[in-house]
Amino acid sequence: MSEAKKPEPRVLPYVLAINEGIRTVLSEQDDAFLAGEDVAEAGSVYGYCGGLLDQFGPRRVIDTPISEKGIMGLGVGASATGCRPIIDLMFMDFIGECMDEVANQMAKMRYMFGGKATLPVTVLTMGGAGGSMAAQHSQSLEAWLAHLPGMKVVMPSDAYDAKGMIISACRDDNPVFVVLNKSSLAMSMEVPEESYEVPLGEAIVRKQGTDLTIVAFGRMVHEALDAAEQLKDVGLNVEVIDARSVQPFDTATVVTSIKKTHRALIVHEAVKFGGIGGEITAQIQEQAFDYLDAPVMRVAAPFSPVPFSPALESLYIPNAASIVAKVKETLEL
Amino acid sequence: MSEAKKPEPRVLPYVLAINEGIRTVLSEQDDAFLAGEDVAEAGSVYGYCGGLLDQFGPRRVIDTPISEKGIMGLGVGASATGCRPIIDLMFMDFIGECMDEVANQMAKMRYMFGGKATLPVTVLTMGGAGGSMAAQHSQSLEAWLAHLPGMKVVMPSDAYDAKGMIISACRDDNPVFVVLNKSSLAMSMEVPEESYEVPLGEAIVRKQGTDLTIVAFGRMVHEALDAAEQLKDVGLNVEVIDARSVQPFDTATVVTSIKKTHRALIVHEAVKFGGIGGEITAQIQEQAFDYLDAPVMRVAAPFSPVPFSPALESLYIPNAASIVAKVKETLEL
Amino acid sequence: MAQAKKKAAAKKPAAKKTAAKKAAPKKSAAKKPAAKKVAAKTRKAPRTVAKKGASNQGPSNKTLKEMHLKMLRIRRFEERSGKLMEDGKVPGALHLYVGQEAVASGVMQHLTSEDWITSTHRGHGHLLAKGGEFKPMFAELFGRSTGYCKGKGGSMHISNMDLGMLGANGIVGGGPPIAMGAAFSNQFQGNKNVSVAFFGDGASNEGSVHEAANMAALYKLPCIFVCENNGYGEYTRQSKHQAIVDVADRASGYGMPGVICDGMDVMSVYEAAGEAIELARSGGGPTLLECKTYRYYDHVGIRGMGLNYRTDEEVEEWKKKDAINNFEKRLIQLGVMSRKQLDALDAKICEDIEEAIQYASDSPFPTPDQLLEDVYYVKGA
Amino acid sequence: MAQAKKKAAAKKPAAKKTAAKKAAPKKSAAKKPAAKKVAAKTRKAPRTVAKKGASNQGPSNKTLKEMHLKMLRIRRFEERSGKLMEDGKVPGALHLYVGQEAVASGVMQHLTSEDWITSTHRGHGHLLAKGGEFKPMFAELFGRSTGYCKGKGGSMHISNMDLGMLGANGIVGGGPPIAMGAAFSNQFQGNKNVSVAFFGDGASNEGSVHEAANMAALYKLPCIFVCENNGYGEYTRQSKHQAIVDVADRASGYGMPGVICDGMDVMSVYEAAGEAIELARSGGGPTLLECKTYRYYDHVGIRGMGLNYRTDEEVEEWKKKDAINNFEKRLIQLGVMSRKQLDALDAKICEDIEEAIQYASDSPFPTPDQLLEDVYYVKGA
Ligand SMILES: Cc1ncc(C[n+]2csc(CCOP(=O)(O)OP(=O)(O)O)c2C)c(N)n1
Ligand SMILES: Cc1ncc(C[n+]2csc(CCOP(=O)(O)OP(=O)(O)O)c2C)c(N)n1
Ligand SMILES: [Mg+2]
Ligand SMILES: [Mg+2]
Repeated sequence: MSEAKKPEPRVLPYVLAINEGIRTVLSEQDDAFLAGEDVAEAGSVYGYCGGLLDQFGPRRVIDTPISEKGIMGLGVGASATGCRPIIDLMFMDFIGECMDEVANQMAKMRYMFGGKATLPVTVLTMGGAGGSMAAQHSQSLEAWLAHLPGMKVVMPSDAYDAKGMIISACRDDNPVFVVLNKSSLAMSMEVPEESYEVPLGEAIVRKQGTDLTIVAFGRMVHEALDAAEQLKDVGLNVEVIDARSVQPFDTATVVTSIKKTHRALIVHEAVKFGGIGGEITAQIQEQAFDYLDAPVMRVAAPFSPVPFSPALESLYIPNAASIVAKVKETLEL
Repeated sequence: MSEAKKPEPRVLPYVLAINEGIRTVLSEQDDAFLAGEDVAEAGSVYGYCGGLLDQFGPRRVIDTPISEKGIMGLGVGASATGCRPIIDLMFMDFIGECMDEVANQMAKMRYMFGGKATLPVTVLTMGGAGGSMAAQHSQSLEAWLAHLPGMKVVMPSDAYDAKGMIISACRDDNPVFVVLNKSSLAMSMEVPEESYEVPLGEAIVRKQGTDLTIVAFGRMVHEALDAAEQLKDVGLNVEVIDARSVQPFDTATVVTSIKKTHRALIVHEAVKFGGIGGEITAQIQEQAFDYLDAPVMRVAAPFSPVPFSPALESLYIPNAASIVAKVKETLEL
Repeated sequence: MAQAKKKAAAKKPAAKKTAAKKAAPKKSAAKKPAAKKVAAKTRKAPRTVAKKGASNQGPSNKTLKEMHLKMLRIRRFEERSGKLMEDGKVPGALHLYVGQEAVASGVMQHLTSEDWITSTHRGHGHLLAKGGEFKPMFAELFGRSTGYCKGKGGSMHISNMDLGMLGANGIVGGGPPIAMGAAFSNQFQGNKNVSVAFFGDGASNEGSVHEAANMAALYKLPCIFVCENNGYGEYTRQSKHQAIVDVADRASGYGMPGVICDGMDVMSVYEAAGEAIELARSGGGPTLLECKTYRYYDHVGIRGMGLNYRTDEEVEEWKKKDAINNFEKRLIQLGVMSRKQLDALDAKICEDIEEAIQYASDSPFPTPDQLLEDVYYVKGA
Repeated sequence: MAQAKKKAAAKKPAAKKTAAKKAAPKKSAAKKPAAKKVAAKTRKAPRTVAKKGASNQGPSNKTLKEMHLKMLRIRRFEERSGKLMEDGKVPGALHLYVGQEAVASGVMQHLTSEDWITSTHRGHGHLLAKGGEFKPMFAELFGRSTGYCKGKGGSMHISNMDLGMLGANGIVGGGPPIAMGAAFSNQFQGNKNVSVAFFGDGASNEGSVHEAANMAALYKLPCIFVCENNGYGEYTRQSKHQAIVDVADRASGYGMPGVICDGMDVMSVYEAAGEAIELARSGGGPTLLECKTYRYYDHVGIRGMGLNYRTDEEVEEWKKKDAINNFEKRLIQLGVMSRKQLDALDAKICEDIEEAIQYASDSPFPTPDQLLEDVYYVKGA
C-alpha cells in the first residue's frame, strides 16, 4: 500500500473490488457507515465486507437484525440527518420487504419536502441468477427502481466499475442503488488501488462496431461481448455498450451509436415483460426512428419466476448463444 | 331486483359498480370473502364496500388491522388453502408495505411449487392522482406488477368494466390485481344488474379511427376519447384502444390497429420512465415495425413524485390537451 | 387530571439494569426455561416517574405557559384548518389533531430544534409544537410556493428540517424507522440529541414499527416511541385491530420500558416524556410511551364521512377531559395566568392565524418550472 | 432433558380467560393508567402444561416410536444431503436442520395432513416430519422433474400441498403471514384444523411476523407460531439481533400466551405443542411457542463459510443435549425399543435414503417446455 514506486498493475476480483470501494469510502468520509445483515462480523455472506469491521470498528460497520424495513429506514433517517449510510441489502429479491421505505420515503422525501431534505444514502444489493438460488434469490428488479423519480440506479458490470461506482454513489448526495451481480463475484481484472470515480449516468462503449448496437446491463455485458466475438465468425461487427447506469439512463450514447449501426438489441437479465429494455427501446425509436433499419430487439429472461433446476435455469438466463441468435434474427440472417 | 318485467337501463357510478361486482362475487361464491382496512363497518374509505357487511355478515366481510403484509399474507394463505379471498389494498401506493407478499409469495408460489398450488385471490386497489393526495397517495404502479410472472393485472376504465372485471378476476384461479382509479369514482354509465364477465387479457377498441392509434390505460381512456373528439376539429380521426388488461397484455388487438393506422401513442398515468408504455412500444415495433410511419410516442407523467399543489398536479397528470399536443407532434402537424 | 398523574407517579421504581443486556441465549434458555417470566417482569416494569434536577420542583411557570401556548396554537390552527377544508379552500386530505394537543405539547416541551421527530398523517400538531409557524404552514396546506415544502408536500408531508421535524408521513408506520435512523445519527455523532417517533394505535400493527423498535432497543438508541392511542385507526376501534388494550405491553418484547400516561393531561405527558427523553439522552436507550388520548374530529376533516363508528356520548365523555380547558383552569388556580390573560392570548393567536391565512392566500402557486425541481439534489443548484 | 420438562410443567396454571378480550380501550386507559401492569401480567402468564385426555397418561409407545422415527429420518436425510452438497451434487443453497429435529417432530406429532404448516429456508425437517418421502425430496434437491416441485422449487421452496406443507420459504419471515391466512381458512371453513408457522429467532425481527401474530390473536385464529430459537440468524447471535433473551416475551404484546420449551427434548416440545394445538383446535386462538434449540451445522451446508462466529465448545455443549441420543436412551430405558431395534431402524432408513438418492439421480431433469409451465393456472391444462 505504501510502496515508494508505482505498483504493478493489480488484478482484483469483483468481490474484492466491492470491498475496496466500501473501504475507500469509509476511509475518506468520516460520516459514512456500513450497515446490513451479517456485514460486520461475518463480512457479508458474499465476503465483500471482509476486514471492514476490523479496520473501522463497530461504530462504522454494523450488523443489523433481519429487518429490511428497519435497515432501509435507518438509511433514510440517518442520511437525512447528517450521516452518509451505506446500506447493504443482501439479495435484491428482499427489496419487497422494504419497498415502502425505498419507494415512498427514500426516493420521495427530498421532493415532498420541497428540496429541503438531502439523502446521501447508498444501497448495495446483489441481483442476478446463475447459482440455482431459485425464485426468491435470483431476481433482477432494477426496472422497479428506475420507475421511481428520485432514485439513481447503477449496475456495474465489472470489478473496475464496481469499485468506482460505489465511490461515486457514496459521494453523490442522492439515494443510489448499486445493483451488483452474484455470478460476477470471481471475475477479475485490473483495478487501481487509489480512489477513483466512475460517473453515474454515463454509458460506455465496450466494443466498437458497425452492424448493430447491443446495449447490455450488468453481467450481460460480458455475454454480449462473448456474442460479439462469436459474431465475428459470421462476418458481423457489432458494437457493445455497457449501459452502466439505469437511472439516469444515458440515452445520448446509445442513440449516437445506433445512428451509426442502425440496429439495436437490448440485453438484460430481468424478465423481458416490463423490464428496462422496453423503456430503452421506446427512447431509441423516439429519438432515432429514421435511423432504424430493423426493430429494436430484446434478449431477456422469459415469462416465469426463476426456476431452481440447473436444467431450466440455464435456459432461463440470457447468454452469448441467445444473443447471437437474436442478432442473427434482427439482421434476418 | 325481483321485478317481473325487464328493468330499464340502469346508470351506475364507478364506485357502485365496484360495489356490485364484489356483491355479485360474494353472492355467487360461498368460498369468497372480502378483507381489508375499513372495508366492513366503514364500507371502505371510498364507499365501495357499503352494505356488504350487512348483507354478508362479519364472517365474509372483514376489517383488518393496518398491516398490509398481514393482509396480503392472508390472501396468499387463504387462497392456497381453499378460500377465494378478495383483498382490499386501500391505496396502490401502500403496495410497498407488502411487496414481498405480492411479488415473492403470491406471484411465485404456484411456479415454485411445480404447479401444485393454486391461488384464486383478487386484490382490489386504488391508483391514480387528481385530488391533491400528494406523493404517497396518488401513484400508478401497475408496471411493477406487470413485471411479475404469475400475476394478472387489469385496469378497468369505466363502471361496466369495473364490475365485470372484478367478477372475472374473482372467478380466475390466479392472483389478479384490479387497479381502480380514484378520480373515476363518480363516473356513471349503464351497468347491467345481472352477473357478467369482462375478459381479462383483452383490449377493446373504444373508438374506430384511421390516422393514429391511441392505447390508453385506466382513466386515461377517457382523456384519450376527449382528445380524439378535439382532434376531429383538425380533421384527424384517431382510433382509441382501451388496454383494459396490463398483464396479460393484448398485443394482437393493438398491432392489428396499428397495421391500419401506422401510428401509435401510448397513454398512461404512471411515470413515463419505466412505465408500461415502454413495454408496449417495444412490442409494437417488434411486431409491426414495417407498418410504422412514425415513432410510437408516449404521454405519461413526468419524472417527479406526484406533487401536492393543485397548480403542479394539474400539470403532472396527462390529459386530453397533452394527448392532443402529442398526437399533433407525432403527425408532425 | 391530577389524579391520573398521581397514579403514574405511584408506580414502583424498577431496577436500573438495562434491558438490552447481552446474555448468551442458550444459557438462560434450555437450562432454566421458567426464568423467562421473572426476567420479563423486571424488564417490563416502567421506571419511576419521580423527577430529577429541575423537574423535581415541578415545571416552572414559564414551562407551564409554553405548554399551554403550544396546545392553544394547535387547537386554533386545527379548528381553522378544518373550517377552511369544509369551505373547499384546502385541497387533499386533512387529518386534524384536535383533542390530542397535550401529547405533542408535553413531549415537545423537552425538545430543541436539534432533536428530531417524525410525525404521522396527523402532523400539524407535531410541527406546531416543534416551533412551526402559521404562515408557511397555511401556505403549505394551500399548496403555495411559500409553504414549508414549496407546496409540494401538503398536509401529509409537511416538514421542516431546521426545526428538526422529519415530516408528516402519508404512510402509516412510515415514521418510526426514519426516527430510528435519526437516533442512530445522534448516537453516531456522539451528541446528546434524541429522536421521537410519533405513531398511532393503528400504526402499532405495522411491521415497520416492530422493526424500528427492535433495532432501537438493540442499539440502545436515543429514540422515544410515542404511541398516541386515540382508540381508533380510521373508523376501526382498537379492540377491532388488536387483541391488547395497552400498546405499551409491546415494549417488553423489545427489551425497553413501556410507560402509559394520560394523553389528555399535558402534565402527565410532560412528566412521562421527560423521564423517557432524559433516559435516552443519557444513553439509556429507547422507551415506548403510550399516551391515551382521543381525537374530537373525524378521521379526515371535521365531520369526515359521517359514519356511526362511535357515539356522540363517547366524544362528549372525552371532551370532559379536554387538555386545554382543564389546564387553563389549573393555570388560573395556580395563579400562573388569569382568565383575561388567557383570553387575550387566544385572541392574539386567532389574529395571527387570520393574518397567516391571508398571507397564504396571497402567496403564489408554484410555477410550472418548479414541477421537476427537487427530484434530485444537484450541487450548486 | 427430563429436568427442563419438569420445570416447564411446574409453571403455574393461569386463569383460563382468553387473551383477546375486547375491552373498550378508553375505559381502562385514561381512568386507570396504572392498571396495565396487572392486566398484562395476567395475559402474559403461560397456560399450564398439565395434560388433558390421553396425554394425561403420557404418550403411548406408538407415539414415542413415531417421534423417534421422525427425528431419525430427518437426521439421516440431512446428514446425507449435506454430504451430497459438499460433493457438488446438490445445486444452490442448502440449509440443514441437524440439531433441531425435536422441534419439527414434536410439533408434527400432533398434526395430520389436513393441518397446514409453513416452513422456512431450513425446511427439510418440517416436510419430513409432516410425512415427506425421501424420493421426491431428493429429486427436488437435485432439480429433477420427479421432485415435489418438479425441480422448480429446490430446497428453499420444497413443499407438498397434499401433506399440508405450504412450502419452505426463501424469505425470512415469509411463512407466518401465509400460515395466518391458512388458519383463517380453517376458521372460515369451520373445521378443526390448525396451521403452524415455523420461524427462527432471526425471523422474529421481521415485520411480517409481527403483523401475522397480531392478526392471528385478533381473530383468534387456530394458528401456532413456533419460534425455533437456535441462537443465531445466519452468523449473528441472538444478543446481536435483539435485546431480549426470550422471543416468547413478545406474545403478551399480541394478547396470546407465550410458552417456552426445551427444543432439544422432543417430549418437552410434544407437550407444549400439544397444549397450544389443542387450544387452537378448540377455538382458543394462537400461541407463541418458543423452542430453545441449536443447529449443529453451519448456516448453509455442513461447514459453511468457516467463520468463527461460535466456538467448538458451544457446539459440543449443545450436542450433549442431542435430541435423538437422549431420546433413544430413554426409549431403551422405558423398554419401548432395544438398541438392536434402533440400529436396525437406522440401517433401514439409511438404506431407503440411498435408494432414494439413486432414484433421484436416475430421474430426468425437467424438459425445456416445462420452463414456462405452471406460471398461471390454466383450466383443463
Ligand atoms: C401503510 C398505510 N396503510 C393505510 C393507510 C390509510 N390510513 C391513513 S390514516 C389510517 C389510520 C391510522 O390510525 P392510527 O395509526 O391509529 O392514527 P390516527 O389516525 O388515529 O391518528 C389509515 C389506515 C396509510 N396511510 N398507510
Ligand atoms: C427477507 C430476508 N432477509 C434476509 C435473508 C437472508 N437469510 C437467510 S436465512 C437468514 C437467517 C435466518 O435466521 P433465523 O430466522 O434465526 O433462522 P435459522 O437460519 O437460524 O434457522 C438470513 C438473514 C432472507 N432469506 N430473507
Ligand atoms: Mg389512532
Ligand atoms: Mg436462528
